[in-house]
Amino acid sequence: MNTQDPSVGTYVFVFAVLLLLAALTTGIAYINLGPFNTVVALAIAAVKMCLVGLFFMHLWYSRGLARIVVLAGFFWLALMVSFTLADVFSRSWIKPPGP
Amino acid sequence: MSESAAGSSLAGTSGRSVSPALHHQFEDIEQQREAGNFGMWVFLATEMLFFSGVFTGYIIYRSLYYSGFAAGSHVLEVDLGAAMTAVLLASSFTMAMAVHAARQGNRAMLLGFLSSTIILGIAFLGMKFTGLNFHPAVDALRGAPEHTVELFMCFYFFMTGLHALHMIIGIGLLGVMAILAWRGKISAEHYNRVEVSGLYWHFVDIIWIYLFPLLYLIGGRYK
Amino acid sequence: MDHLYFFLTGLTLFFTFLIFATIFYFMIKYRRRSEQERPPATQQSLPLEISWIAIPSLICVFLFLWGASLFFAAARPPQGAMEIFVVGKQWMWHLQHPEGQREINQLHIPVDVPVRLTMTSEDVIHDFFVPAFRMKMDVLPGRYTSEWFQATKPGSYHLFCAQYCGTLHSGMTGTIEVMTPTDYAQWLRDNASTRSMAESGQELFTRLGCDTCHLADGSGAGPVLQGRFGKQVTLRDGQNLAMDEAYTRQAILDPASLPLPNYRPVMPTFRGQVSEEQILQLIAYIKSLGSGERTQVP
Amino acid sequence: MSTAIAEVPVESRMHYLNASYGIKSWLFTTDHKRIALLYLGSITLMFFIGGAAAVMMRLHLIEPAGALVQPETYNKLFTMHGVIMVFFFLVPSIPATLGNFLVPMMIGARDLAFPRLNLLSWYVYITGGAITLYALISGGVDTGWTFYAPLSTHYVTTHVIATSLGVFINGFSSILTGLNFIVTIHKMRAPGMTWKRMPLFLWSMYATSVIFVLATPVIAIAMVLIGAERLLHVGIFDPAIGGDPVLFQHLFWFYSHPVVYIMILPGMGVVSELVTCFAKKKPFGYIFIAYSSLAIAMISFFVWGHHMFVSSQSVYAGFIFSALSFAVAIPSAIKVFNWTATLYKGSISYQAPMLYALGFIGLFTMGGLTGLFLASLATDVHLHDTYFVIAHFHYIMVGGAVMAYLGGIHFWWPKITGRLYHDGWARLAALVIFVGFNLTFFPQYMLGYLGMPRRYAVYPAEFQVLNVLSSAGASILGMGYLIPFVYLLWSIRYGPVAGSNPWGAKGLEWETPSPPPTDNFEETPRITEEPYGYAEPEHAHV
Repeated sequence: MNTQDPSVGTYVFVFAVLLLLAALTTGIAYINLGPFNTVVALAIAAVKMCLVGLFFMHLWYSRGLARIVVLAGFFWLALMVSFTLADVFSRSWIKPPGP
Repeated sequence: MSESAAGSSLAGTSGRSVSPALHHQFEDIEQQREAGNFGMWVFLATEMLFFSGVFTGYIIYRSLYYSGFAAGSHVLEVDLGAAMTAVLLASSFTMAMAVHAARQGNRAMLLGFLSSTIILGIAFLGMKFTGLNFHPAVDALRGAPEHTVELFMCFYFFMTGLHALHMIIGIGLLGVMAILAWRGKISAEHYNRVEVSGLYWHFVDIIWIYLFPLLYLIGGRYK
Repeated sequence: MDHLYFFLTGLTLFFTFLIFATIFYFMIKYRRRSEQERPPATQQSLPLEISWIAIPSLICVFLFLWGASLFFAAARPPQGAMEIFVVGKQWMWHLQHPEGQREINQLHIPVDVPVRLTMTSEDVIHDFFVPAFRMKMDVLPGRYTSEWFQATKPGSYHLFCAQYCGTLHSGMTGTIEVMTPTDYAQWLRDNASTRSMAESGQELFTRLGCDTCHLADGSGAGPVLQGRFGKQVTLRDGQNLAMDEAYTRQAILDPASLPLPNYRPVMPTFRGQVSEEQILQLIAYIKSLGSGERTQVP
Repeated sequence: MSTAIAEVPVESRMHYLNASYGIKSWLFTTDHKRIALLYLGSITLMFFIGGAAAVMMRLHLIEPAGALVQPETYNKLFTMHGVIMVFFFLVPSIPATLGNFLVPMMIGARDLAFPRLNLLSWYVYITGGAITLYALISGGVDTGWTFYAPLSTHYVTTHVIATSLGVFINGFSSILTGLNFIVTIHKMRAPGMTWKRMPLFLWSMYATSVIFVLATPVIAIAMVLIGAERLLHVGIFDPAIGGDPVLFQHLFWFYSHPVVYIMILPGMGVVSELVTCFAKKKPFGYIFIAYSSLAIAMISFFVWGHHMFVSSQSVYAGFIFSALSFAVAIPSAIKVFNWTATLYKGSISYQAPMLYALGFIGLFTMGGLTGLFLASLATDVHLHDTYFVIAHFHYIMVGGAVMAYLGGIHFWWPKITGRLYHDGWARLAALVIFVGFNLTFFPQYMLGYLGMPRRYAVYPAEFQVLNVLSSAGASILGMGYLIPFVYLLWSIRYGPVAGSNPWGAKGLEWETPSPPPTDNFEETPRITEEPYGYAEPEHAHV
C-alpha cells in the first residue's frame, strides 16, 4: 500500500512541528481569548492529529482504503455526537404551557 | 507471519513458527502486509467509537455544567500535562523511527528505538500517577463542594484511566515486538508486525492529543 | 390516533396479502416440471425497480407527516389545563391534586376537562401509561416530564407502569376514575384535605426558612419570588431560562449551578431535606404567589 | 471454472473433518470451517438455553396471576431470555457459522485473512458466554436485556456487573469476526471476482461486518460505564450528581438498533441465495439487492431514537428519528419485491430450504410493516413497551433471522457434512415451525393494541385468552425446533452421501467436493462470468 518510505528528515521535521504545536497549545491557554480558547485548542489538536496521522501513520502515502476507514470512523463519531446533542439541547424548546 | 495485533496477548502466542514469512492463505507478501495494515486501521475505527461514548458524555455535561467543569479543570497541573504531551509526542517519533528502522532491516536501530518508545511510554504513565497530578485530583473528587466538579473529576479519571489502560496494552505490544526483534524474527521484508503496532501506538497518542486540551484547558488558565 | 392505527393495519394486511398471494401464484404456476428445465434469463426492468422504491417512499413520507402532526399536537397541553402532580416511587404512584387531595394508584378526574400531569420519579425510570387514553410518558428521576389528556367518557380505566422498574413492576398498576362534574365535586368534598398544596407549600416555605431571604419587598438576600413564575431569568453568564417547574426544582436542589447576576450565591442546597412531593408543594406555592397563569382551583 | 475432482467415497478422501483427529485438533484449529462448526455447537447450546427460558415464561403467562414462578424469578427469566438470545444466539448465528464457513469459499480464498483472530473470536465468545451463564446460574440479573440506567446501576442487587462483563467480552468476538470478514472480502478475492460477481450472501456479510465493527464498540463502552457506575459511583447516569439516565439509553440504542440489522442482514443474504437456487434464476435486480444491504447498514445508524420517543426525548429529535426510521424501511421493501420478482417465470422446487426462504419472505414482510407502526410517532406513543413491540421484533427475529438460519443450515448441510438429510422430515419441521410461530406471536399484536405492557409477570384478567393462545403456539413452535435437531444429527451418521452439488446450485463453494478439503481449492479459481449463471447451458457437471 505504501511502497514509498518517508525519509528520516520528514520524521524529524514533523516531530519538531508537533512539539512546537504542543507548546503553542499550553501557551495560548494563558491568554484570555474568551470562548475562542477552546476553539483554538481543539484546532491545534486537530492539526497535530493530522500530522501524526498523515506522516507517522503513513496515511499520506497509502491508498484510499485506509483513508476511507478513518473518515468512516470520524463520520460515525460525529453521527453519534450530533444526534445525541440534538436531543439533549432541544428538550427545552417545547414550551411547557403556562405564562 | 503477519497478524493484526488487535489483542496484544495474541501476537506473542503464535508458537507455530512459519519458515517462509508468507501465511498459507495469502497469495503474496504484499497482500499479507496490506491485509495486516487494513485490519489494524479497521480496528482503530472500532477504538475510535469505543472512546466515542465517553466523548459524547463529556461534551454534553461540559456544556450543561460549564462552571463546574471549569473549576474542576483548574485543579489540574497544566505544565505537567504539557510535559506529558511532549513525552508522548516524542514516543510517537521514536515509534515512527522504529518502523523506519524495521523497514531497513537495521536490527540494532530498531531495538534502540523500540526500547526508547517503551521507556517514554512508562515515563508518561509515571508522570500521570505522580503526587503532583494525582492527589489534588483525588482530593477534588472527594471534597467537591459542588457535585458538577465531582462529575468532572469522574470524567477526568475515567477518560485518562481508559487512555492509560490502552497505553499499558501498547507497551505490552511493543515489549513483544522488542522480544521478536531481539530474536531476529523481524526482517527487512517481514516487518509488518512492527508497523501494525506502530499504528496502534500512534492512535493512543492521538487520543491523548485530544484529551489534553479537553480536560486540562477548559476555559483557559488566565488568572 | 386510531385512524392512523387502522390505516397502518390496512396497509400491512394489504402488502402482506399482496406478497403472499404473488408468491403462492408463482409457486403454483412456475413449479419445476422437470429437472432439465431451463427458465428464461431474468430480464432486469429499471422502471419496475424505480416504481417500488418511489411508491413506498411516498407512503412513508405521508405516514411520517401524519404521525408527527398528531404527536406534536399531543405534546403541548392546552392553556389552563387542570394540573395534577404525579410522583412515581418504586412500585406505586402518588398523585396530588392542587386542592390537596393525595391518592395512591388512583386518580379521580372530571370528564371533558383537559388534565395536565407533571411527573417525576424518586428512584428509577417509570412510565405513566393509560391505554384507553392512548397516552404514555416516561417518568424520570431528577426531571419533570409532562403529558396531558382529556377524558371523554366517564368510567374506570387501567393505569400501567410501562417502563421496567424492578421486582414488582407488574404490580405498579392502578385506575383512572373519570367522573361526571357533579360526582367529581361531591368526591372533592368527601375527602377534602385540610390544606391545599399551595398552603402546605407555604408552610414548608416558612419552616425551611426560605422567607428569611426571599422577601416580598426584595430587601432580602434572595430574589423576589412574587409574580416571577414563568418569567425569563438571566443568569450571570448571560443564559436566560424560563422560570418553570424544572428551573425552580434545580434552584432548590442545586442553587450553585444557577448563579444570578446581582445576588451572592449564598443559598444552601436543600437536597435530601425535601422530598419530591414537598418540592412540588413549594412549586405550587411559588406559582400561587402570582404568575401569568393561576392554577385553576375549582 | 476449475473442473470438480471425480467423486470418491467420502471416507477415504482427505477433507477438513478427517484431516486431523482429537480434541487438540479442534480446540487449536485455525481452519475457518472447523471454527464455524465450533460456533455451530456453542450457538445451538445457547439457543436451547434461551429457548428454555422462553418456554418457562410462556407457561407462566397462562394465568393472569402467573402460573409458575414468583415475579422476581419471572424478571430473571425474561432478562436471561433476552441477553442469551440477543447477544449469544442471534448476533453470531449466521455470520459466525455460515459466514465463517462460506466467506472464504465463496471468494475462492484458502482461509480468512486472520485465522488466529478467528479462533480468538471463538474463545472470546466462549469466555463471555461462560461469564454470563455463571451470572445467570448463580442468581441471574433482573434488569431486562436493556440494563436501563438508574435501575441497573443503583436499585438492583443482582449480578449486573458479571453480566455486563460477559456482554462486554462477547462484543470483542463480534468485532473480530466483522474485522476478519471486511479484510477478507476486500483483500482476498480470487482473480476475476469483482464486487459485481460476488454472491449476494457476501454483500450482506460485508454490510453486517460494517455494522459489527462500527456498532459493537459502543455497547462495550456502555457496559463499561454501567460497571463503573455500579462500582465507583462515577455519576455519569446518576441524576443526583447531575448525570442523565437518558444518555445511557442513547449509547445503548446506538448499538442496539444496528444490532437488530446485524441479525436480519445475514438472513437476507441466505434467502437471496436460496431463492435464486431453487427458482433456478438470476436474482431480479442483483445490484439493487446488493446496494440495499449497504443502504440498510448505513441508515441503521441514524434511527436509534425511535426506541426513545416516550422517554422524555425532545419532540424535535423525535421528528428526526421518526423520519429516518421510515427511510430505513425502504431498502427492506426493495429486497422483498426483488425476491418475489425473482420467482417470476422461474422453475421452483419446494425442498426444505426453499420453504424456509418463502416463510422468511412472508413473515419478514409482516414484521417489517408492523415496524412502521412503531416508527410513526403517534402510534408509537400508544404501542411502545407493549406486546405489540414484542410481536414486531419476534416476527423479524424468529420469523426472519431464525427461519433464514435454519434455511441456510439445511441448504449448506450437504456441503458442511457431506451427508443429505431426510427431506420429508425437513419440510414437516418447516411447516410446524411456520404454524407454531404464527400462532404464538400473532395474538401478541392484539395484546399490544389492547395495551398489555411487556415484561409483566401478572396481568389483568381480560388479556388471558390471547395469552393462552400464544402459549399454546409457543409449545408447537418449541416442538418444531426440536425436529430439525433430531434428523440433522441423524443424517451425519446415516444420511446418504451428498455429491459436491446436490442442489445444482451455482457458486464457488459448490465447486469443491462435499466436505471440502482443508485448503478449499487445489489452485485459486479464476472467475470469468456473472454469478448465478442458471440460465447458461449446463457444464459437464457432476
